[in-house]
Amino acid sequence: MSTGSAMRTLTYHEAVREALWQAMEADPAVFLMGEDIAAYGGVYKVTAGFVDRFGADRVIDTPIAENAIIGAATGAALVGMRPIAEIQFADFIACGLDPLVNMTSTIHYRWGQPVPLVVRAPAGATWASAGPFHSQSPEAWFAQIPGLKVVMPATPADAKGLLTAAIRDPNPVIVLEQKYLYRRLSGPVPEGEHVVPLGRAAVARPGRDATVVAWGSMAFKALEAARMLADGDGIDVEVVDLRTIVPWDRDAVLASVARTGRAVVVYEAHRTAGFGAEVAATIAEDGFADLDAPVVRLAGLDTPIPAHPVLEAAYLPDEHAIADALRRLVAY
Amino acid sequence: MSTGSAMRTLTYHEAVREALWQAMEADPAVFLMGEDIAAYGGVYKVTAGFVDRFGADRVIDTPIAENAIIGAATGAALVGMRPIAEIQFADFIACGLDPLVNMTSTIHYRWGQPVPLVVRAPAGATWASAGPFHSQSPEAWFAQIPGLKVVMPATPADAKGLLTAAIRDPNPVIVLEQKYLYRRLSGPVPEGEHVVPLGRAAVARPGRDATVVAWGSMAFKALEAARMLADGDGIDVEVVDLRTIVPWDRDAVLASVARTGRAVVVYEAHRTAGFGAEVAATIAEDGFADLDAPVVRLAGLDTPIPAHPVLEAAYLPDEHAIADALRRLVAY
Amino acid sequence: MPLTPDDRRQLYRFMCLSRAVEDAAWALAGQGRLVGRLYTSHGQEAIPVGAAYALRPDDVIAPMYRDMGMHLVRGVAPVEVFAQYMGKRGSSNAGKDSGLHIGDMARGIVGMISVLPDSLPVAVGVALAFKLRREPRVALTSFGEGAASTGAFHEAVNMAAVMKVPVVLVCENNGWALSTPPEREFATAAIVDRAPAYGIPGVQVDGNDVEAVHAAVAEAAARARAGGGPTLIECLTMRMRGHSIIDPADYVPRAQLDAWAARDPLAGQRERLAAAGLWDDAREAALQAELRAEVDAAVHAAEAMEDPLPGDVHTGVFAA
Amino acid sequence: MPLTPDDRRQLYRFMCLSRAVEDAAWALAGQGRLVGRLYTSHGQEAIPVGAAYALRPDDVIAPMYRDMGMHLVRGVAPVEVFAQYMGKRGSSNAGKDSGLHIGDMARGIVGMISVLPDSLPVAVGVALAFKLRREPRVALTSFGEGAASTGAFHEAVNMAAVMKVPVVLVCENNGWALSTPPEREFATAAIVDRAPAYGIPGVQVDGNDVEAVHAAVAEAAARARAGGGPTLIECLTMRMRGHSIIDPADYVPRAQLDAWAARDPLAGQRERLAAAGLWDDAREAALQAELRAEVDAAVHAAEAMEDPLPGDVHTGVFAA
Ligand SMILES: Cc1ncc(C[n+]2csc(CCOP(=O)(O)OP(=O)(O)O)c2C)c(N)n1
Ligand SMILES: Cc1ncc(C[n+]2csc(CCOP(=O)(O)OP(=O)(O)O)c2C)c(N)n1
Ligand SMILES: [Mg+2]
Ligand SMILES: [Mg+2]
Repeated sequence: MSTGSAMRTLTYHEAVREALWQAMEADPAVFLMGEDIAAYGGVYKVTAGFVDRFGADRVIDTPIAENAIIGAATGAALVGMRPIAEIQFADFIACGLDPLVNMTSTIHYRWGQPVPLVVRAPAGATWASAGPFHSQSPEAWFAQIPGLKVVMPATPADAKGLLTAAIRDPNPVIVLEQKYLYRRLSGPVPEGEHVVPLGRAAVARPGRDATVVAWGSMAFKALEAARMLADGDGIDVEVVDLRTIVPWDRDAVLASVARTGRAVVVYEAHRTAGFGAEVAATIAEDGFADLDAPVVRLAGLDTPIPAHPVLEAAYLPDEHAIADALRRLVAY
Repeated sequence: MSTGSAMRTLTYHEAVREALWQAMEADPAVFLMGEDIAAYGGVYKVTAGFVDRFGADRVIDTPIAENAIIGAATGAALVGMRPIAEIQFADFIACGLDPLVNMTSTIHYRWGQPVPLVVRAPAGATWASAGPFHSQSPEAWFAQIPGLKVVMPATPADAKGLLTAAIRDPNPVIVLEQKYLYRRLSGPVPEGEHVVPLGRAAVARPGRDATVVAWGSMAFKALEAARMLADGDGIDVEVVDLRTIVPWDRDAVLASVARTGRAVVVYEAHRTAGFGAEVAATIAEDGFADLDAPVVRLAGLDTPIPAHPVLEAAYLPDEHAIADALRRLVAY
Repeated sequence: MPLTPDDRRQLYRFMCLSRAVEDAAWALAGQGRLVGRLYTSHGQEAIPVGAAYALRPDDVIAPMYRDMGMHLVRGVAPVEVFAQYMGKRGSSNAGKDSGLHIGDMARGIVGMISVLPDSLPVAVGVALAFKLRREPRVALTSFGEGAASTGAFHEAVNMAAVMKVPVVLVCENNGWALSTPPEREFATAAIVDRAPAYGIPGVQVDGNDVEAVHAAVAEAAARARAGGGPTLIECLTMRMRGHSIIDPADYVPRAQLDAWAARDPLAGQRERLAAAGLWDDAREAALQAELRAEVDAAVHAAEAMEDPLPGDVHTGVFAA
Repeated sequence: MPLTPDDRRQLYRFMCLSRAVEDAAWALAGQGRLVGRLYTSHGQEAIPVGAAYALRPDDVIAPMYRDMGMHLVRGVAPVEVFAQYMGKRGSSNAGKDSGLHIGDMARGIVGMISVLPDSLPVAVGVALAFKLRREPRVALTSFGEGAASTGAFHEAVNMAAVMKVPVVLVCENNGWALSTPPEREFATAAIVDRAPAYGIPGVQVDGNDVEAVHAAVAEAAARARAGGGPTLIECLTMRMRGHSIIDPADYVPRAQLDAWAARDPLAGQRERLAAAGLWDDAREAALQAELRAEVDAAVHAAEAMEDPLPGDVHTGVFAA
């Protein structure tokens, strides 16, 4: 899936930029729209410099109007463009939810017209006091709506490869970029074209004793937990990074659980009715015979995401909490 | 919880009306706002006649503006009113989702102020071609957001009792009335004050062989399935009607599964990431030792809700599908 | 380009076709032979017909649920309409959606949804694409006066104005939003009063005069095509039936209906054509006979079409 | 009621207190001693101070994130502000939220959220309650010119106009919405051009003139109290710092900053008071010393307060 694949080390943030840049270079139908994305380069500077290269017609600052951003991007997609709409923070998708879930997601089912639209949004908590309105992980909302694809890359290579796949997909794809990882995580990324197919999980670390299913920032935390357990406890954990939330890779998850017999599902969204409930329920139904222990969920609390670092830390699962859950599970 | 409790048979629709009427009579702080609710009486005529009795100041027709309806109702609740906002169809809540999930739901957590607000919306499919935009069951969205309570009554008595409890609750409560049941279902309803506490499931039918957990229209269908199985198959099914989605009655569900060892979770929303995933995942985690078989989910499909009766029937679980799932489960 | 005599007769013909199709649909709905709810344009036919007729074939429309006439002008045949209304397998929505939610980008038709007015921002995006690609095409969208209370209206119109995209915004002010009169939807005299608030031209026309609607849209489309950005056109009309087939509309004062009945857009255009010597009783009789035959045949052809199969429910959620 | 000399000095004092508190907060934020991001009203102080000062104690405010002065006028003490900014356990948000999201209905303050402009519809609802109960109270809400592009703005202002509720709508047009200038937010000259579109009075004032702001709000509040419904007040000002503390605001032209620096609202009011013989250097020195002491003490007192405990995260999701 990669050509000209000389590897360099890039940050997650650089990898997102590279995917966007290459897509803009390759396809004149691709354009960007969003708040403060041109001269300002976006609040996370993902599109810094783009307007100088591609011009104000392809890097469009919009008014503060999430509903119209998503609605208009949908319209442009209907007539041959490949819009990439940025929502400044995933939390503000609530303001444009109606067009996404009622209009955009249903068009192909209702009248057969593809809608090649990407909605990018920085998502997730930051371990840095972003508070209740700049920390949310709304993937479960979208997973409940047929017709939308959802990806949550957890590595620089996937940030590039999944975004590239999203841009080429004929369907609306929501890319929840992990702002926690933007500048914190570096890794090898192929230089040329790099496409990670939607819908395939990655075994981020193979292991025998238990499976952790995670995505986004929690895949990163799960790997840390797995390293701690390997070093300190002699527990060999397999980490399955879901990568794509819709459509999700049931087969890979069930295959891993069949190998290990034990599963922890970790996500940073609120526990109740989070996407981890879907994963856990599926394992419990279709992997029942393989299970040596209950499927455990570890997630954000059922509270707004608090601002103060003491409270935010109490809200979020971290590597220690994941390791503890795994220790308990392996001892079950 | 009921006083002056002479019982009459009422339709679900009449029971909702009675709860609203009695609340309006009892408390001058209660008022209604929504689209076409005054002279027109609402699209389902739930508030027909209210404006004549209570006046245009307490039965307020609004512009078509779901965001402002929910935002304004929240403001009125902050200064001592007890607003009941009607959203014409639950599907259109998407247009007012932002204030609900970001503003209304977080106020008490953030600064300790109660928000006694009820949002009523006719929800669910109708087995009558209401189509993709008049059939949705969005409970999972709200369950994912801390700070909102959600009820989905499945009987006339609960329609009255849960709505009354919702109106008296100091928190925002979303009442998803089952439009399928409005005029289809009759049952005994106490005449006087009748409060069904939020957060308590009902064992709608006791049974030994398996548990069905359901809510809303599916509790109704599950009872039909249970009767079929009792009559035709000699299978004795326990039906747990969840009644309240947030906070939901984990204890009642787990207790039932502990008795039967088998569980089917039935809901009409889209299967993936529906609230049934939460119920199933919880049973699988906390009831693991009690389970003699996998927890099975039966739900609406992961497609928009289609209009044509042939397709709508294919989308929705019905009593036959529920009975089949139970037969398979009991044979596991 | 002024209207030719042929154009003027065409406008009349399309309105008559719209009326005939909707009368037939109303009867079918009353007999339970349609899927979903029926909303019609009775009394408002001049707006969709006049508006769509002012466009070029490669322009795009994003109509509202009463715009039968727009579809007919764009070449949607009556049999397609009935097939759609009956939820037939071979219809635009294949039974998955219903009503006038026909979508077909080959004919430049954006398929609407029920949520108001969600085609509006989509039309703005279509127009944005035309502008970015420097194509001389316009998008046209329509919506009721009630729908103009929504946030989606404001965001989309404002964005269109700021970006100066080639979109024509047609408000069909028919006096009612379901049971809600304009004075409970907005506190101004008219929707067109909002145009200055967005910095765009606004014009109010008699929505029951098909040539006036045509002229206003033609002018707005020409301006849009020339880079002049959006125009808000408010068409004053009256909803002559209930909101949908199940609404008896008791709340509408008799006098309001009577006053507007005297201003029927079909009769108005027929009289105007006759006064200009372009129409007579013979033509009228021939047209009505022709339409009756066309509609009857369409209904029969649609009814003969296959219903969806249960397995169809699974197909098409995603494009491959 | 014209302003007394005391009132006029109070207006000046509140602006100076606002500036002192925000200067201190800016320094603390730079040192990493605050929780979350800091947004300030530098250069805009006249608006929140003048607006809030025109209200009665039982009126309700639903301010925006720059409205330090409104809080101070309503009686929020600097120590409360710093405690809130530090996320202390005893602060309004108890560390669960941050910034100026202070809420306290006892003092008539609706606690805002980050999503723009979600206090606006809430303020309309507060005003609706006042109207329904026939109480002579008003609600006042404020928002940036960028926030006026949102659907929430439109729905709420329109609903307020239709229902004629006693709400005062204060737009703080400070030239920038983060990096976006007004001409990319709207295609008119001013936000006040929208008032006629809603059928409500609109007035534009010099947002750097605290007495002008006060007068405009007092008039609007009086009208609202008398049953005259909402007023849209656009206050022209300039954001003199970055959008938040992390924004260097390179995109702002130097000349724009210079021009507005010459029109500092604090200096303007000081000179006006001096010209009227109501202020002199001695009073100025005393005031500045007093404010320095008050702010220093407040910072120290806030820092001495307890931080939240991890277990606090669980409390308060629902009211009991
Ligand atoms: C967002 C939203 N809210 C409510 C409805 C329900 N609804 C459907 S049509 C209608 C009235 C629309 O009135 P108007 O826009 O004037 O159009 P008209 O029916 O008069 O042509 C309402 C309230 C809806 N479809 N979408
Ligand atoms: C709905 C929504 N979209 C985007 C944002 C991100 N955002 C925060 S402040 C801001 C600019 C606001 O500008 P304006 O309303 O003019 O207020 P100012 O900051 O200039 O006082 C933006 C885009 C938000 N908070 N809410
Ligand atoms: Mg109308
Ligand atoms: Mg601004």
